[in-house]
Amino acid sequence: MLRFALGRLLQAIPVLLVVITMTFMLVHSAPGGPFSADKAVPEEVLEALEAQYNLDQPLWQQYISYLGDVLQGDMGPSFKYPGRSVNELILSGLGTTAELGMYAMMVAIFIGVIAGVTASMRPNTAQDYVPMTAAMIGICMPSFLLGPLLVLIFGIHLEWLPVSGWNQIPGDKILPAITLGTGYAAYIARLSRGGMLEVLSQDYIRTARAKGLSEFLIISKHALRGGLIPVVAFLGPAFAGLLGGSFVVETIYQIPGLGRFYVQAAFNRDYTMILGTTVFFATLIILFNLLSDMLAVWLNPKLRQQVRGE
Amino acid sequence: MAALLDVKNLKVHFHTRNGLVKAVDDVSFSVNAGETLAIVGESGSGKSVTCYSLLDLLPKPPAKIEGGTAMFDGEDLLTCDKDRMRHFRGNDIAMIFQDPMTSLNPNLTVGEQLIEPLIYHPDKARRQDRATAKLRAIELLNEVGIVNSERRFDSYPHEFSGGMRQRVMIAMALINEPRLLICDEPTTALDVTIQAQILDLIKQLQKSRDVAVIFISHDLGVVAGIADKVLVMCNGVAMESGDTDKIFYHTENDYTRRLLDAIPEGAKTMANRAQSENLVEVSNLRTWFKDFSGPKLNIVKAVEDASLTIKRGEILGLVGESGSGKSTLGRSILQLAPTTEGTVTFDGTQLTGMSPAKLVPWRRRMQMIFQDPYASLNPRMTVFETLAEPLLYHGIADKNTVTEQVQQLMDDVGLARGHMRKYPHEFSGGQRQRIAIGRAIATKPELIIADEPVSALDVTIQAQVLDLILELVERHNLTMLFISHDLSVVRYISDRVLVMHHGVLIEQGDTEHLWANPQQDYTKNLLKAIPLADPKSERARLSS
Amino acid sequence: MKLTSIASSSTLISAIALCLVSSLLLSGCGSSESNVEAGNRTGTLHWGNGTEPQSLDPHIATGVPEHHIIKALMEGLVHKDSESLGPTPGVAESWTVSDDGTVYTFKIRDDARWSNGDVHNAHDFVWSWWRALQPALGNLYAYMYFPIVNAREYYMGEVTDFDLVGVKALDDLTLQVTLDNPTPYFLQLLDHYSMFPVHQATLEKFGAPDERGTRWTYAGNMVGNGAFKLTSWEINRAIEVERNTFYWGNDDVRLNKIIFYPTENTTTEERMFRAGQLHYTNDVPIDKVATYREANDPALRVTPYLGTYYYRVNIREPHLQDKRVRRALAMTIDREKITENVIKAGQIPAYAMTPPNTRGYYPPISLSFDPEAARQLLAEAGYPNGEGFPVTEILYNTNEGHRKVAVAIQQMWREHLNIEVKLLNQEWKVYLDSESNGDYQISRAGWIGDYVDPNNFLDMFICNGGNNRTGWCNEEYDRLVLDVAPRAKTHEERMAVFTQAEQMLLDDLPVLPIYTYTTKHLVHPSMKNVASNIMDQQSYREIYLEGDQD
Amino acid sequence: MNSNSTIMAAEKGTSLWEDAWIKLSKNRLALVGLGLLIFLCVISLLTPWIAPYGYEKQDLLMGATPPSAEHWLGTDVFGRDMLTRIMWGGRVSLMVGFIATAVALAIGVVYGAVAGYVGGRVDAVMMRLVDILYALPFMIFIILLMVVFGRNLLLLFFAIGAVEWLTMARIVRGQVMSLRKQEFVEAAHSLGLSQWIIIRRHIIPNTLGPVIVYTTLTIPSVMLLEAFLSFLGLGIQPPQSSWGLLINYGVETMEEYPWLLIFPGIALSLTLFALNFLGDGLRDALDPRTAKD
Repeated sequence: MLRFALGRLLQAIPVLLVVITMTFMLVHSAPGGPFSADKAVPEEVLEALEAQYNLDQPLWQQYISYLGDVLQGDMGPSFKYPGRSVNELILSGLGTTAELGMYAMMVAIFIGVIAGVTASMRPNTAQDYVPMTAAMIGICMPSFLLGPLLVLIFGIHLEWLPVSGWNQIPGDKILPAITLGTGYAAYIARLSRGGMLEVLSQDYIRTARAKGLSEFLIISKHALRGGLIPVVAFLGPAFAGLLGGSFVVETIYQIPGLGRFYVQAAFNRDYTMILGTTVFFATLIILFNLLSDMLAVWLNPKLRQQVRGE
Repeated sequence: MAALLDVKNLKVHFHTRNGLVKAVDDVSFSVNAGETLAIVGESGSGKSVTCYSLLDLLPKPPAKIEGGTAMFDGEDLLTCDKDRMRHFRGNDIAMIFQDPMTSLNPNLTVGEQLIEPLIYHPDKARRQDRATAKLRAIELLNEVGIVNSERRFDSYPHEFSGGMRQRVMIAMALINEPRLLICDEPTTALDVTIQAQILDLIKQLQKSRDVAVIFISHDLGVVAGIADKVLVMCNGVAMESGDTDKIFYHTENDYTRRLLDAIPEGAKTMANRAQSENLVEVSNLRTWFKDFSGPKLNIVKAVEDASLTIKRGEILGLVGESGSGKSTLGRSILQLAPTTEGTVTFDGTQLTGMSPAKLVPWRRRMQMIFQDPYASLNPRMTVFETLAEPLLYHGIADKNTVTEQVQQLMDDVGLARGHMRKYPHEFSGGQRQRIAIGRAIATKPELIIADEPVSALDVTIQAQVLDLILELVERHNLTMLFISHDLSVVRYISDRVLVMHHGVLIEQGDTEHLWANPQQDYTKNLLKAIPLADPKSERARLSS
Repeated sequence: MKLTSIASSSTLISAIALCLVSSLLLSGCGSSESNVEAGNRTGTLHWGNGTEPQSLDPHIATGVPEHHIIKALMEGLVHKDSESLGPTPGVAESWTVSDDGTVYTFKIRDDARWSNGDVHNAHDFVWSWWRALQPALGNLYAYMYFPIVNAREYYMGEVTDFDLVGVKALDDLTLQVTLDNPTPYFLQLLDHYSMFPVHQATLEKFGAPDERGTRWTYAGNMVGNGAFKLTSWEINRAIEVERNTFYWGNDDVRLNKIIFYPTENTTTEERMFRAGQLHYTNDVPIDKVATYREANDPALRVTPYLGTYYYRVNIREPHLQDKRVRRALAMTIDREKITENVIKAGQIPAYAMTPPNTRGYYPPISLSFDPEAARQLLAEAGYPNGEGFPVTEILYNTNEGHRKVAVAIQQMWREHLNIEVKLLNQEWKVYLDSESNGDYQISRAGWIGDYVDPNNFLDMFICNGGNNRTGWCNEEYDRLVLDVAPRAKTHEERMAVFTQAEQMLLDDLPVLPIYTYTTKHLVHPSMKNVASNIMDQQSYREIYLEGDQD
Repeated sequence: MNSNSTIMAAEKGTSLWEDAWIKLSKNRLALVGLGLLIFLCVISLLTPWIAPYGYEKQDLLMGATPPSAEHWLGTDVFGRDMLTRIMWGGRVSLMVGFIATAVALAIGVVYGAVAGYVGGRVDAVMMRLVDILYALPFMIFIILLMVVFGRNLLLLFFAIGAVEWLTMARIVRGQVMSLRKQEFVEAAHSLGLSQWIIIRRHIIPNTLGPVIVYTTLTIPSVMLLEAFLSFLGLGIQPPQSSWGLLINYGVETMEEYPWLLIFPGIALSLTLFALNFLGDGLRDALDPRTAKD
């Protein structure tokens, strides 16, 4: 297992390097600098500022020195927030976003798996079509629409839940989690349905029946294990994507998360911040893909033993 | 006395989108305790459906039981409700399935699966705690002949060989001391030697426990030894039933007769057409696989140091049990599997180490027929497309002539021209295999490697396909490497035989010569294990 | 397959069902007491503050959100009266102005203290202003100091000795400031955060005085002289300030605490207000304003703002060089329709650059909505009935309001002048880039006054002024604004000069004024003493909360 | 199995696609979906002639009026007829949806198929490349595109295709990896067919199922993505509009003027359902194993 993981991590290094390089070139060639404002900025001020952030050096020098810093784990100072380092900012948002992502995932898995399994138990009946159609809608329901809807229903009219913020548990966690989770719930529903149908057609399910086990046991003990493997494979990328895509939700609900930084940085041309967040998310994507692969291995006893045997 | 199970006028219909299929039509039979009933028939004869319907294991819809009764110990299985049925399942009536590879849950330890009937027993009273259940299970594992069962209890199915898994299945079936044991083709997926052992086991257990057994098989040879009574089915209808000797020795029914005749027996009838010239020379061939499937790479030594020659015009049989590496050897010769060491020479030219591009003209001259006619045909290509592809690609035919040539091929392999535009799934297994054969001979090859071409087919079909192959070899003057685990088939078709064991060629010789006096013990066992459609000798063999 | 029909019909149901299921899961965990209720109990003001502030360093900060917070944490020599905007005592308890209006002498109050208890005196100002003028600091508001003798020169490096700059501490409690010219609005400038004093010891503790963004502004580090002190700063979450007990006017301050929320999404902000999470919103979504008006909800406060929304015309574009064309364009913008029917947020149609009544200044009226005359002009310019008039592009940065105005004007020009107009929206920074590169034809712009004086609006358009960006240049205009006006003896004389200058601007129309901004806030009834003035300045010293409302 | 149509097919010598059509024409829901799509497309094509009003015709005094006799779907804040706006919006959205998805489809399928079939190092490299593209900051990328190439619809398609194909590639790759091991592929190999032919004739056709399903899900999300790009300045400009934009504006005012959200929403959902039914239908139709009934 270790070797497997290490191998993948080694592969990640060139990937990250390319990501950094390309992003670096992208941001520096994007129009509008970090300090441009609607009030004219006097030449001398601009020079002073650029000198402060070594923007006056030739690009390749900036690139080299940036790489150097990154290797030492320092992503540099933010241009937009003087005195704040990118590391600091990312850290400040990371916890929140991770938390949000976790809740969203929980919602997604909970609803998704239940819907998918229910559907798979009676394929091509109403019990199948209803949740699956809902799933279809969920997939295409943009969160910028779902979010406000939920807020208006549960926040303003029913006054059950706070409309924004990130202070209480579970109060203001619920709506964001649902808003962010729904799309993924829908995907998971489709995946788990497919997986379950596959497994339920297997001989060993018939064996289980012949043994006189109850339907519940058959589903929960014999089928789920294999039926959810596609879901597991999906989880990794999904979680990474979910963290990256949390921007809309974070804005709707005023959540101090990473997604906002990611997007704002782009709008502000906060070079170091863009690079920082990008690198960070790239790492996440790679890590989570690796994790879900390892999980998939773990779920398969055959592969697991090879791992043990190592 | 009343029979343990008494089935009368059973009718099962399938209401599919393609209309109604009468899977079982008015079938009656009965079994007494301690008695073995064999239900014999080819695929689609409804033999399995009959038994599944007893335990309500059929998918409904499309299946629907239209009529009949199945009195088990005075209760009708067909009408009882779900809970009652769960009491019968795995408790009074247990079942063993055909493919032990897929019939065990790969995600649970065999132990866990073994004790389930005990710890989740439908009536709470008879439930057992894990500990006692485990003891019982281990005891049974020993009984079905699994060594150091305590340790094996916690292993996963993939750690067992096919035969071992089937033993586990049997143990699982017997764990609640059922009174009726239904075996659905329990040995079909197994090698001959294993098959013999399993048959043995079942027979013993039945004796010791005095259970009733329903033994489903497509192979009369298999049941000859163990059945007291035989029921022959065809297309859902009972053809003939009666006690074994009567069926085997004095059958009145033509269908039964055909089944018996279809069993390949005796030596090859056709003359050996082998010429002196070697078409293929393989020397010290070694094929190893890197297995990436796991996170840890492990090397599979499929073929070890194989040397052989195939003479032009001969049919060379290659026998061996599953996993012996015989298929890999075949593929290696065709350069379909990457060879690790050694050389393969075809018609004087060395193929090993040739670039794929260079190989193309050679591929035309050597073709392959695969075991599974279902998997080896592209489901999205019609017969026409499948057959036309090689013709056009190798420039054997052009746009104008292709249709006619395809029809030629179809005639050759005995397919109706009208079916040219059908898709594989619309054909039966036998017809599919004919298509596959057609594709193989399309390029007018000199060498054909047939990898278990008939082992997925019913006996009668098998016989037809074998004859077809012989005929084609004759007509097109083909050279063939015929790979099979079924010795009777190999004997029936090949001039010379190679025996492969654990990736090594252990013995070879002219077929009849080898049959007469095999050198290796392994070969001897193989030959001994071949089931014969002769109850008397079979009984003798099993009891020995 | 047949059953799918059921599915499609039951789609909505199931969707709703999902909502309900989830709602059931989470019902009952609504928050008991709203922010506002709690705030009214504890004297805590919940304030929607737009975006996350970039910096709280008064010499670095630039935006309005920063302004709101810094005003709570610091103060200058003087304050503005929240109604009349006239100067009132700040750190200086009194001041005198020399007869020629160039020398100001401030008397620092002796009970002035920093929030850590340190004595606060005239030397603090001298040092702070020295710091504010360090080029390396990159202070965008350095020009606020330029009326002071040699300030500009020092900033530009032409003068290196700060003693030559016109700011002296005569003694601990007396500060003397000397100006080049009598600058009537100078006292106002002192209330701008860029001229606030900073605590020398603290700054030096955390880095060099001219080092940008040291950590001295962090919660726990920062030392100010305002009515409140910074107690917590959670990025993108909230900034909390609490009563500063060392503040000289502490007894009059009635709020105990203010929490500033970064609410960059106005829609969300409005919902927060409705859910009782805010006392005061930074803004109101334009689509919502109308609704509140119709309901004439007292919570909505709309006040004219010292700012003008206008279009820049790129004089460098051949077909826009002709001022008749520009006039025609200006005359076919139906400003009433735009303010009444499109944005509906009480904006006032603007026919000049400077908003009316800017310290008693009323701009000349020479512009009107007159399609007839406009077509006439366009014809004279060689485009009878718009024929041959090149396709013209309106550039604006992505924003709902800008979009609406642009769409409306596009339509008006097509209708009245029969000319082809394209819209082009760009992401903010790209837009800034194109605009300052003169890479546009007509572009949306806005200007918010830094201080209440026509000068602040008119000196934008001097030749090559940084904020001019239209390519328009008129020496005479420059002379009036830069030389004549400052030397004017009386207020009237000065205003006359500005009127003359603005008339020139309106004759040439390098810019097309559209409307005067309004500030839009939602104010909770329990919030008292909320000022409404054209600077949108609130005095936290006066605001208080009254519980048991609604 | 139902022999008639099969035999008929046999005599006529139908191809996979002709069969597909025969089967599709028997699938009521799919036909409904197809009909609906065709209807929408026809409407958008004819819009310039049949639209009740000009799509930019403003009547500021009639701003934001609810549905009425003369304005069936009400008017927006500029008093422009919503029905007209939606019809014109459909032109853009449908075009973007279909073309951009087609681009993504083309790239994704080929890329994924090659990666999955060749496997080994090539596969690893190709997939890492996908990872990289996933990681790049999309917004900056778009802004750059816009600046470098200026604005035009082609660019929009390119931009959207550039992101959407990644997932498509992954899905196809997964499929192909499993197909590659199938015997019929090995058979094709043993016939000496070239890699490319095997991929084209034997691999890709067998990945159709999941690809179609994913495509039907992609098109709507592409339509929404277009709105986002238009906000960034790429894509279309007012007074032109698209369903995505209309929905975005609608969300802003969903309390004040709900009809500004509902009707564009309905238009999009209709398309979504139509696509989904058609998609499922096609998937079944293109799979010979499902009977032609």
